[in-house]
Amino acid sequence: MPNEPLLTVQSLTVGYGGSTALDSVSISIYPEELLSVVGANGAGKTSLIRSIAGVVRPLDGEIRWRGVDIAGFPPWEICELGIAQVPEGRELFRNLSVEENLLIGGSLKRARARRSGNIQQVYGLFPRLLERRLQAAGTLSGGEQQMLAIGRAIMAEPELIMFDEPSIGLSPSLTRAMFDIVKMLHAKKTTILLVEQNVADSLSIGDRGYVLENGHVVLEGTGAALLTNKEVRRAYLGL
Amino acid sequence: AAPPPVKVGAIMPSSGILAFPGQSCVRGIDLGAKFARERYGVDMTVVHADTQSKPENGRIAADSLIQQGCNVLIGAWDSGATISALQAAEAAKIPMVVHIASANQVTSQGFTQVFRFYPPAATIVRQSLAEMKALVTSVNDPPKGAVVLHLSNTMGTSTATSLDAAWKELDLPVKLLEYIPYDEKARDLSVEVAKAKASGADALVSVTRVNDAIMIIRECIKQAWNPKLIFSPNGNGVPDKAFYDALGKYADGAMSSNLWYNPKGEDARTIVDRFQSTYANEWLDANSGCAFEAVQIVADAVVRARSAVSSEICAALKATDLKPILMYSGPIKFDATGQNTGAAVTVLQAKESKPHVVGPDAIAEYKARYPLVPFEKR
Amino acid sequence: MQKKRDALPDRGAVLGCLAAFAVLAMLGGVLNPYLISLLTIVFLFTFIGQSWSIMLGLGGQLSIGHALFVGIGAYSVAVLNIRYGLSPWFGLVVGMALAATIGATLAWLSFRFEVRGIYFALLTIAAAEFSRVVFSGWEFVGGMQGLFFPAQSGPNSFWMLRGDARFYYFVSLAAVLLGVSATALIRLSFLGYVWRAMRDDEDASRALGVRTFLHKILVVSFSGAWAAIGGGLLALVQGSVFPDSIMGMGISVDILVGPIVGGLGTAFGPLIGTLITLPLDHLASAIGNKFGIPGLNNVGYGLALIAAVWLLPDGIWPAIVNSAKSITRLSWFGNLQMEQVKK
Amino acid sequence: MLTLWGNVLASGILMGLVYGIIALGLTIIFGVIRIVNFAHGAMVVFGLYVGYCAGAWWGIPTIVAAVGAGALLFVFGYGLETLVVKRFVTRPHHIQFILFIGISLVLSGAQLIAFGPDPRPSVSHLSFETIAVGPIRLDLARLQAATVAAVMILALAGFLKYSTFGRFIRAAADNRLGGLMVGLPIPKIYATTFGIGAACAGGAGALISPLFDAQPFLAVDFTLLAFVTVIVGGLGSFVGALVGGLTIGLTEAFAALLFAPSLKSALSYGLLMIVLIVRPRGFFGAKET
Amino acid sequence: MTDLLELDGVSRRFGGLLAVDNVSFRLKGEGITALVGPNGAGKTTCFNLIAGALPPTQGSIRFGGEIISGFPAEDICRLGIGRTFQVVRPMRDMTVLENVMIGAFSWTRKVSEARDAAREALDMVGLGPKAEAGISRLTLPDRKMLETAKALSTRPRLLLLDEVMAGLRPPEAAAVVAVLRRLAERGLSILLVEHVMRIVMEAAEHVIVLHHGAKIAEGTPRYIVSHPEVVAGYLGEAFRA
Ligand SMILES: Nc1ncnc2c1ncn2[C@@H]1O[C@H](COP(=O)(O)OP(=O)(O)OP(=O)(O)O)[C@@H](O)[C@H]1O
Ligand SMILES: Nc1ncnc2c1ncn2[C@@H]1O[C@H](COP(=O)(O)OP(=O)(O)OP(=O)(O)O)[C@@H](O)[C@H]1O
Ligand SMILES: [Mg+2]
Ligand SMILES: [Mg+2]
Repeated sequence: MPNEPLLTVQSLTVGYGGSTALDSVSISIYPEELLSVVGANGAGKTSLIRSIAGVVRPLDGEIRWRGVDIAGFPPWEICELGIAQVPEGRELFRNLSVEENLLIGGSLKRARARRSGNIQQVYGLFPRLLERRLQAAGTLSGGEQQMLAIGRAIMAEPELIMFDEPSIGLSPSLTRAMFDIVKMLHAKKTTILLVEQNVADSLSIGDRGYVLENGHVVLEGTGAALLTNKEVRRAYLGL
Repeated sequence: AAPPPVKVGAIMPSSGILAFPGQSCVRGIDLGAKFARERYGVDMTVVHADTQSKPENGRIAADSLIQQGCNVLIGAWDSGATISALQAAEAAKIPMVVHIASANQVTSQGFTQVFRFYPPAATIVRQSLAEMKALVTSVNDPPKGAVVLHLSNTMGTSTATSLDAAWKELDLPVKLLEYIPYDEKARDLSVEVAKAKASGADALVSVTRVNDAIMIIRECIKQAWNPKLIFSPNGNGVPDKAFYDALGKYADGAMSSNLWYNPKGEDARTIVDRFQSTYANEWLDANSGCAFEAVQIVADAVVRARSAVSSEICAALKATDLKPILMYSGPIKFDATGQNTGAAVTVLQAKESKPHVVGPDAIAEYKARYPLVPFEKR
Repeated sequence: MQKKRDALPDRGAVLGCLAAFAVLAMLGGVLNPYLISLLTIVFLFTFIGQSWSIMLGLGGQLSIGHALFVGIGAYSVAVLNIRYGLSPWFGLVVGMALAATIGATLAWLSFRFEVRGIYFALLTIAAAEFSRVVFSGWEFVGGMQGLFFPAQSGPNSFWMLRGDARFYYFVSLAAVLLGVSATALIRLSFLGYVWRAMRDDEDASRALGVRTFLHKILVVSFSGAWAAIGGGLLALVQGSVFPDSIMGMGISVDILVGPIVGGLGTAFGPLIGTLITLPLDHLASAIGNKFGIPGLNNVGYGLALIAAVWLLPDGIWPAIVNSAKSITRLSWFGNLQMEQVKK
Repeated sequence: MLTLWGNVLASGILMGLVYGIIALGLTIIFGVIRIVNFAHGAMVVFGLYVGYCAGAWWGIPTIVAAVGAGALLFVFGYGLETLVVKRFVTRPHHIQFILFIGISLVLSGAQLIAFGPDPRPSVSHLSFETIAVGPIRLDLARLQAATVAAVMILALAGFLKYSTFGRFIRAAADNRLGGLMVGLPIPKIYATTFGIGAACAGGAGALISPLFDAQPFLAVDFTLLAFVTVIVGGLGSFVGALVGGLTIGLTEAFAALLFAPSLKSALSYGLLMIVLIVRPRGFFGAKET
Repeated sequence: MTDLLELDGVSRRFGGLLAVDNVSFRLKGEGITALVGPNGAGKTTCFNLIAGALPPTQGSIRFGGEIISGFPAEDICRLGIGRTFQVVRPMRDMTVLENVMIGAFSWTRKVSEARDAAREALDMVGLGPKAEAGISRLTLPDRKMLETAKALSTRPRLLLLDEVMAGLRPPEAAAVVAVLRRLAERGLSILLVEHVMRIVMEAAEHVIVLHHGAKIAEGTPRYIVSHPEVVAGYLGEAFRA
């Protein structure tokens, strides 16, 4: 494993009007690794991703990208750094066509030049989207919407993609397909932060993992280790 | 003995929707006060209050002026504010000279402190129609039919109703074809004018504010309608600067009847000149004129009363018998209800981007031009 | 430290409130006529503002056309009194009934067709403007020429609600006291709780058994009837009614400034707010006049409004309450975080 | 008789398009930022004064004046959004309402101070000319305004549909959070949108200066007019603005012809209420988000 | 005896998607039943249908023998069905106590009575100490308990709980389970949506499994964890062996 972390989160604290969602959480992601973060509803997973993306302003703590503290940067600047996300609930532009969604994803400076090429790549990856390129995103099925969300993220040629519960509302088969894509991106040397409730699957494909509970990191280790951890098995696999 | 110093409170809608007439009145008051000091040697100070064109502020304004020690009030242009101001005046027994306010109720509600210079709509209309009759009977090709295009607001409706009566009463030789009321907030009068044209009338009788007057003439031009006579009893437009700025040569020939200064009056000339020198790009119009006259009425009363005590000023006002200074009017007298019985209208006609008095003959600057020159021939 | 936040108003608070009104009543004896008639208008607008504030602050329904109800009240009093010589009290009752009915109908129509939020607000404007135009063309109620009360002469008559400036000062002061108590009592009754819940989250409160459809209609017609009383009094004080002034946008706007600046849905907010904004407006216009620059008042007043919503999101009263030492003792006057009115 | 009807129809349509362009700015801003700009009318009047100055002082043709007014108001709107409105985007409606009332008052007051209360008629030959199509006379000023209205609406629609920034604006309108997550510069987009909205108001104002005399305190009337139009058409929709305008224009025209002209506005408000109740989002209303 | 709740061929469609697909089941007068299934299986939608937040596109729902499908939410609540929201929805401007009082106002108009009932409900879920606090002070688990208290204060006969124990640590969860048990013994029937199998196993006597909106299995917890389709579709391979 390369020794220089790509992204380090130092004692990050996030709160919403009095209630704290994250309580001095520290996490580091190394280049080209697949890091999976698991936790129950309300554990703070989404808050973690959103504060890295700059959508939520942390109350306290550092977020270092290649050593630079980007905490408090506006989201669009963070996106330009190469941090993309596949958000919880997909957050597509429902009234815009599939293609327009992709175009917007690819209109960041860092990727605009190669936009048309990237669109073809995405279509290659998800032929379903090519079939529906002029259809309004809101009318896509849940699975297709998830594909579009992923495609939109890829359009930005990110170095780090953050997935927030991509398996929500997906049938097991689609879930599996989705995990395959994550693995594929990982194989292409994209760094990946995978947040899941689907603990078993996500830990099994993750290089390393963290367990969040009520805004704290309670466990950390390689995916395999966590999977065999008694605590995790009791708390999250009900065994 | 020199008359004692007197404090006059002026209540006007200087801001808000009525700011246009309101500020014009303020000018009349200020100039009137200057004039009165010289003419009557009255040491007169004026305090202004703004109603923001809201009725409920009439009373507040009046009370604040009374509070500041005003012995007599002048105001308030719109009937609503006037009535609510009169209640304060009534309570404090401070006389109030109403220079302008059209509603009859101003003098019919039993206020004891009210003295209204402005005549009720009915009077104005009757006199106006009399003038119109004189005109149409004196020409050889009088208009056959007339159409009435009038605002549906307070002023418009009251005028229109009395118009109907007076028309019959004076039985004008012109046939009254149709009434077309339109909303004060109307943004476009093309249909109204089209209707008027379609009625086949060749005389247009209108009751307007300046904006609508302009709109109507524009529409006549656009719809190539050339009535022989455009006459607006108790109407704005012809007397207003904006009318000429907007219409230029097309303004000429339009007529209206208004309370107006008497061009033949002995002081009129000097007063008008002083007004012009003080307010370079404003006109001395009916609003400022009536306001001016109101100040003179007050001054006259103060002199006769030899006192600044409101009750005595009030008594003096009741006994007023004043030869008008600026305005064309009979002797100014107030009846039991406080209504001026002397007031009289003049007929104005637009010529070379100015209004000119063309009637009554006694004070006419020239004989009224008739018929109207077709617009396209100008 | 927030003990018995929802407890009944403790004696201290009530006494403080009564003391405040006692002072205002005494002022009524000593103040000069100008301040009297200014404060009279302040009180009337406060009273009407309170009705509006209940509807939005508790019921969560935004109205930008309250002039509709004000006008209905004003016209009921004016018509019955001027045309038939009936005591204004009848007018007030009739006005309340009419306004309540109209409000209920309007609410029923909109809410059963799912007209919500800003759309409902716009509907209120439409309704108000519509009735203004109708009244303008309606001869029986005087049309554009309006209706005028006879001049007040002779002694004050409580029965005919006619009297001098001080008389109306006390009448409108009483109205405000009524309004404050009504607001406080509603806040403390189950209606207050239910309405606030409904405002915060309609579906959640339905899941808790709140008949929101019913309550929304209730709050609108209630507020309408309340505003109608204010309208009736305003007509009497003005001595005349014109559709443009009593039913125009002007009134709708003027009455809601006070409550918002003062503190929405609170018992004292509307009074504090109107006590500050309305005189401020007059001060501004006086200054404008002094310098002979009409229009200055609009600029000044406009800036004041912007500043108010910018700097005091919850209004002045909550700010006062918050800064006051014993939050809990005053809290029954009004919930402290009021700005979360549901969009 | 037929001529009369023809002319009424024509003037109804033209006036309708004029209403459309007056309302355009309001609908754009609401469509994207979900804010109802109650200062819209004041901005239109601002444009009217620009048109007046251009015509009366410098003799500049209305069209040019309209462009100038548009540019001016764009800057104003952009600044206003970034400095003030921005902070109120997520605030409740009534707070926004007060904010815009305040802004409107400031504008009207400034206009009163600057130009006085007298009506300021623009002196443009357009005010008097018509072109005759058979028996029908088309009012030149309105024809011009109407044409520009149509063009502007098409242009804007095109800009939003095909340009990249237009796509950004639609995206931001569609899903603000999603926009942030893919790195759209939301503040810039909002400010620009508000600027465009203001520009439309101002441009429209200048464009109609040959029809209406500029006067302060017309603001409320224009705001209300714009409301009626966009609500009938559907808040947030361009086509809606056009259709709403036409509906109102024709209703008023024929109301004036068939009933008492003074009932015009009663009818349009009645229409408005009916539309609001049975079809709250108007003919082409944008979905609530 | 007739069953308390009776779903009969109930379906709900959202545009193209059939969120609940011809589901039928019955609940007895008391006891705890668990409703499980993968994300998006239709559990919350099921709740919304029973509680009247959404009308079913097809099928009928009976409560205490009478049809309630299509009734508005408030009436159903007043008939005795209390529900919590998966995405917690507190009234943000009201204190915890005030929040709970609202539920009580469905059967009383006396403020004092409502207040007592509310305190009772709060004590029951262990929020008593925080009664006077503002909502913003609550953690997510607290908020979930608040939801439960609100539902309880309406004095329901049937309680619908949507993932109220999510985010609780095992001991906390155990405490809540104990509370639910007590309620069940008092003759309250509880329908529980829960992802954590351990909790389901120890809390519920009966389990219903949804998948793609359809009921794929129903029975005792033991039976369910051994049910092949459930293991494949929901529990995941980790459960093999
Ligand atoms: N916008 C918000 N306002 C207030 N509280 C919030 C907001 N967003 C999240 N929270 C709270 O912050 C805490 C963490 O939420 P978060 O969404 O980060 O958890 P999560 O692990 O993503 O949950 P889930 O698995 O449901 O997505 C929760 O208590 C949640 O209620
Ligand atoms: N209002 C709605 N409009 C459209 N689709 C909806 C709506 N509500 C739910 N759905 C869809 O219906 C399906 C079932 O949703 P539901 O919330 O019932 O799942 P669930 O079993 O509760 O999942 P979870 O375990 O994540 O809560 C999902 O695909 C969801 O996207
Ligand atoms: Mg999440
Ligand atoms: Mg669910």
